[in-house]
Amino acid sequence: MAVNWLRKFASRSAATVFPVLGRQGEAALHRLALTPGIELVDSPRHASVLLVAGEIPADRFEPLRRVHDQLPHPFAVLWFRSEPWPHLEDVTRIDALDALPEALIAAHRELLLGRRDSASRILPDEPPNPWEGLGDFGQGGEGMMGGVPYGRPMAMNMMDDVRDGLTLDSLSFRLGPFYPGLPPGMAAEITLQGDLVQMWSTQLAPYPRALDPVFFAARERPVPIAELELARAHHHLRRLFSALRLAGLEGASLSALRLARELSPGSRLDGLRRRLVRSGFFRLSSLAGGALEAEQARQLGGPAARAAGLDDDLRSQDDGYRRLGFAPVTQSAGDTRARWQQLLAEIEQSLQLARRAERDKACTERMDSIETPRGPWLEQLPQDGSSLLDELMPGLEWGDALATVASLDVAAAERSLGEAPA
Amino acid sequence: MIVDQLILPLLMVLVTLSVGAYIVAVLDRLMAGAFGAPRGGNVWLAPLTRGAWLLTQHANATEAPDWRAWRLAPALYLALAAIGLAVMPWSASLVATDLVTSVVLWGSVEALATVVIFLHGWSANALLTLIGGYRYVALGLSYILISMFVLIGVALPAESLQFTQVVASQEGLWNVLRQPLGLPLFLIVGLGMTFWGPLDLADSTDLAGGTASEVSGPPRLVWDIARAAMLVAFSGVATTAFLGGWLGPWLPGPLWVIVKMLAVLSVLLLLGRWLPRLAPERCVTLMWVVLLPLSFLALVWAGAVALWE
Amino acid sequence: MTESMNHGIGVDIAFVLLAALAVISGWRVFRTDSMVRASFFLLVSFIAVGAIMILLAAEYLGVAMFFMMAVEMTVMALFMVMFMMNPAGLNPMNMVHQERIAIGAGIAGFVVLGAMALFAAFPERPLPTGLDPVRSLGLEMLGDSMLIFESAGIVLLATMIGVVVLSSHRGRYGAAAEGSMPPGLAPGGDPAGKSEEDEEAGGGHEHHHH
Amino acid sequence: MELVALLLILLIGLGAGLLIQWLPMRHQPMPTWPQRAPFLGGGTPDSHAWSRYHVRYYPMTLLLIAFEMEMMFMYPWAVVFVEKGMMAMMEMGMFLAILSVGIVYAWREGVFKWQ
Amino acid sequence: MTLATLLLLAAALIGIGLYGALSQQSFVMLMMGLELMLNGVMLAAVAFWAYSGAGAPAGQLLTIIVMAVMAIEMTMGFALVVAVFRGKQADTTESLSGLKH
Repeated sequence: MAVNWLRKFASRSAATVFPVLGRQGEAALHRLALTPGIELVDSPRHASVLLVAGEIPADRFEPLRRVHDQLPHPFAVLWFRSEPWPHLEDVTRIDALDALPEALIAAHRELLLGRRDSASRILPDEPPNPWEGLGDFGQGGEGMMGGVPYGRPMAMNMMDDVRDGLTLDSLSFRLGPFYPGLPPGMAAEITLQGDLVQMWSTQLAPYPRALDPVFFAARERPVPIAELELARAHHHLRRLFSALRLAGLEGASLSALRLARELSPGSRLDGLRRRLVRSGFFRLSSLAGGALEAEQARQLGGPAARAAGLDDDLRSQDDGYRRLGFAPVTQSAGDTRARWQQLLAEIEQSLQLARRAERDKACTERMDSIETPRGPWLEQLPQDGSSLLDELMPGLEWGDALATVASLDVAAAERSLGEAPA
Repeated sequence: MIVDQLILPLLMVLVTLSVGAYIVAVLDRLMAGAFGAPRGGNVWLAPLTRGAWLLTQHANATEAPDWRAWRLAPALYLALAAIGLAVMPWSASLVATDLVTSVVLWGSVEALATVVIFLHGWSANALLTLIGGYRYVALGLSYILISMFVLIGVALPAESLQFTQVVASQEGLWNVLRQPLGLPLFLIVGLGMTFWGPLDLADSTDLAGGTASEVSGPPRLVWDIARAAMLVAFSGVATTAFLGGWLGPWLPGPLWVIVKMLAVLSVLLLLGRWLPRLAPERCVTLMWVVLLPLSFLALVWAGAVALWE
Repeated sequence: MTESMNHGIGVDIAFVLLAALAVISGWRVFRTDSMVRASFFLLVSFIAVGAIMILLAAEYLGVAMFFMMAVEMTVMALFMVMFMMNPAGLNPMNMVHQERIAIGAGIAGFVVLGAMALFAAFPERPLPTGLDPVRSLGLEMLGDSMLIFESAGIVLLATMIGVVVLSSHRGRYGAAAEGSMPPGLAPGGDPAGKSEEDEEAGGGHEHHHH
Repeated sequence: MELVALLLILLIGLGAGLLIQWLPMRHQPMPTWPQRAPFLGGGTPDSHAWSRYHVRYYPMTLLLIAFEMEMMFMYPWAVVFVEKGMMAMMEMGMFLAILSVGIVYAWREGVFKWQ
Repeated sequence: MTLATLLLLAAALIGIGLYGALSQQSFVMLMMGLELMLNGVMLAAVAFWAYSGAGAPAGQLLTIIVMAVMAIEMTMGFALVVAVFRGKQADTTESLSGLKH
């Protein structure tokens, strides 16, 4: 009786959702962040609903199975614009973005009221290595460091420390592709000693990021610069959202998202910028580190290169832009802080250009070279640059490392998949 | 006599602990709303429904945790918060534990909290919790000294290490004015100790929840309650040490204490929403190189003022 | 204040419980496989002794014991984990030598000291009523024992400097930590990936222990 | 009496914390092994997380113990400060000087940085 | 709670500490044994202060000094361990014998 009452009461709580992102699944994330009654959480342990948003490539099935099984009982799974695995029973698939929040909240509520059964586990209930009854004391271990006590081997030091001469155990693990602190879809094999990254090797590149259709249109015909620049600002603002969230500035991250949602040539960035400066984001947050060298910056291109002092911007070759008085903005340091300052400056510049372009009805003139928000698009779309992280990460503290990853737009660009068929 | 000295203070502590933790949750939601979080639902009910949800969720386990330490850590943290409230006087006579050295006892609570939070991160035997626990130790060990220096500052004019005497010594002028550096420094320590807002290094988002990333269900509920309760205890001590405790016109003493505690809580929660998270390395340097010398200054100031008076 | 002198049964019960706690947790220190548990068992033992000190009206020392030992034992735990293989005792182990002798010495020590405690006659001069232990301690430190107090300060300064010299690997004007790692450490690559600064420091601290 | 109150509060706090955990968890089954694997965003660790962890701030912790010891002397000093007047003030000057020298020295040696 | 029982407790702590200090192989565990012994010493000092020192402040001072000794022992000990470990990757007393050249 009492339990029933407790469950009824609990069913009124916010739906805690752990998002697992598939290709171009970020739209769902951005929508849910602004929806009341839904709480996006960073760990599956804190969630009651697992949201699979977007098509998951086959090479990420295994990690998805693992995350799926890491939600504590009871939990529900929702598939958004993604084909549920056939062997699962009782699956819910949603395709309309507008119906998603409702469905999540309903799933959470039904789960707690007992009207919906908890999703069943996929993986067999086996430890990573058999251990019970093995070894010296039946704990699976042998001697002091040998064996697999409780199913896993012990950490042994494998590489010398990168900072001081003290070499202790290094911990190797694979992170991602569904870790909220990394770009969607990215996975890396990491070795830490203490909280310092010793080695980083990117295993799965992040999903290509969808470019606004207007950039593709610009390859075919002149398009209004206002439209192009708003799409650019939109792209950058959404990246700002995830970075600010990672930095613990939830409020500011949501304002970035709101700004992106209601973007028009009249939008102003001043409020958000003031807020960031006053909160000490540029002074206090972990933004030192991750400085790009000129060669690396050139390879990556785009805002990250301009933050490192290169003034390459294809827009300056376009007469339409030139008439609007366009000149690339650059920073010099090339580190994480410079990249955020660059991003803010570029958003501001884009909004300014959009205002001017709207007044002058300006259109692009060159079609063979487009500056996308990710970087230059000459013969081919900007390609994946995540292997750059392998050089950049070692030597960074964990927080600095993740802030650096967030500040670098390494994902390739691709055409938007558009609305999936209902 | 039993009622006066035991039952009543005991009730006060327990009620403040539970109601205070609830108020912290509500205030935090209100602040979040003011800072742009999507509004919706009942702010007053939300902490309770969330608590109910955590009670129905199953507790998580890891492969080979240190079971006892893992389950004890949240409970111990809660107990430490309770001790913090126990040494805080509600009025000249209404205080649970009026130890001669209650100021030092609070210092011990801060030091022991480091142990407990480290245990919470350590005992799960998972990478992210471990990093969170170690980060907190860096932070926790750095601010202990700052807190001790500013609290010694308030002990100087009181000529005592007893919180009731500390309040009594503020009869003429509250310490917040007499020792202007003390309260700001102490508030920073408070944020650190509950790893709220900018000093949220132990349970941060880049660690997917840090020390709490592997806990779910009831243990997580206790951990959340304990963090909120520690913030309440902290605001109580700040009130006592710097804001004149029960002193104030018109209202009865305990009411004044509550009003001041609410004010301190609001400031803390506001700061928590306003500031970004600091990098651990930067944070340690900041504490030792900037804030600690400032707390020396606060102590010299307090000494000079105490002698001059 | 004088409660503990003409104390009641409550204090006795508390003492027995705390004494048991102190001894048992002290014993557990050497009987657990987890280094972290060992250091925190030691902390519990210290806390129990601190609580007994409070019962003995040494309120300051007792409470100071809590914070001092909390910090010391946290640091102890950190170092235990840093330097011991298998710090959590996932594989049970027994890292003892000359155990027989050690047990014998332990028991002998206890018997000798215990006998002294039981059979030696100590003068009975209880705390005077109205004594404020904290105040008297403060007055002593600023009065007769000023020299001890100040030399302790100097010794601690020397300790600080010694500790920094011994444990820190950087040179006197050590480079900032940022970017101390040159990029391009190949997986499984040789430690040549270490920066020159590291090599220098490696040479620099040789003399510490030779 | 005050110690009794303190003890009771300690026990109630601890008891409540344990009870809230224990009561709902009595009948819960042990989670499956895949659930118990540490969360790494779908990734897996090579080994147990418990290891010889490189505490990057270890010189700072040693410095702290020395500082903490100085604090031991400062509390009794605070109680008699007003009574002793200028002499106590001088004493404080000496202590703060020692600590400041310690901080400045440690800072220059890079103790507060991640080693 | 009498002086005799307190001293008995102190003797028990010293005894356990002695066992630990003699039997443990690793530096750090050895240090724990020493700490436990000092714990007993401190308790004895406070007990004497309370029962047969007539509240002479020197008794309390002695305890503080023991605590200071403990802190210094610990910090210097750990700093040495770090220095030695850096050179030799050693963490037990036996492996130190190689250092005697």
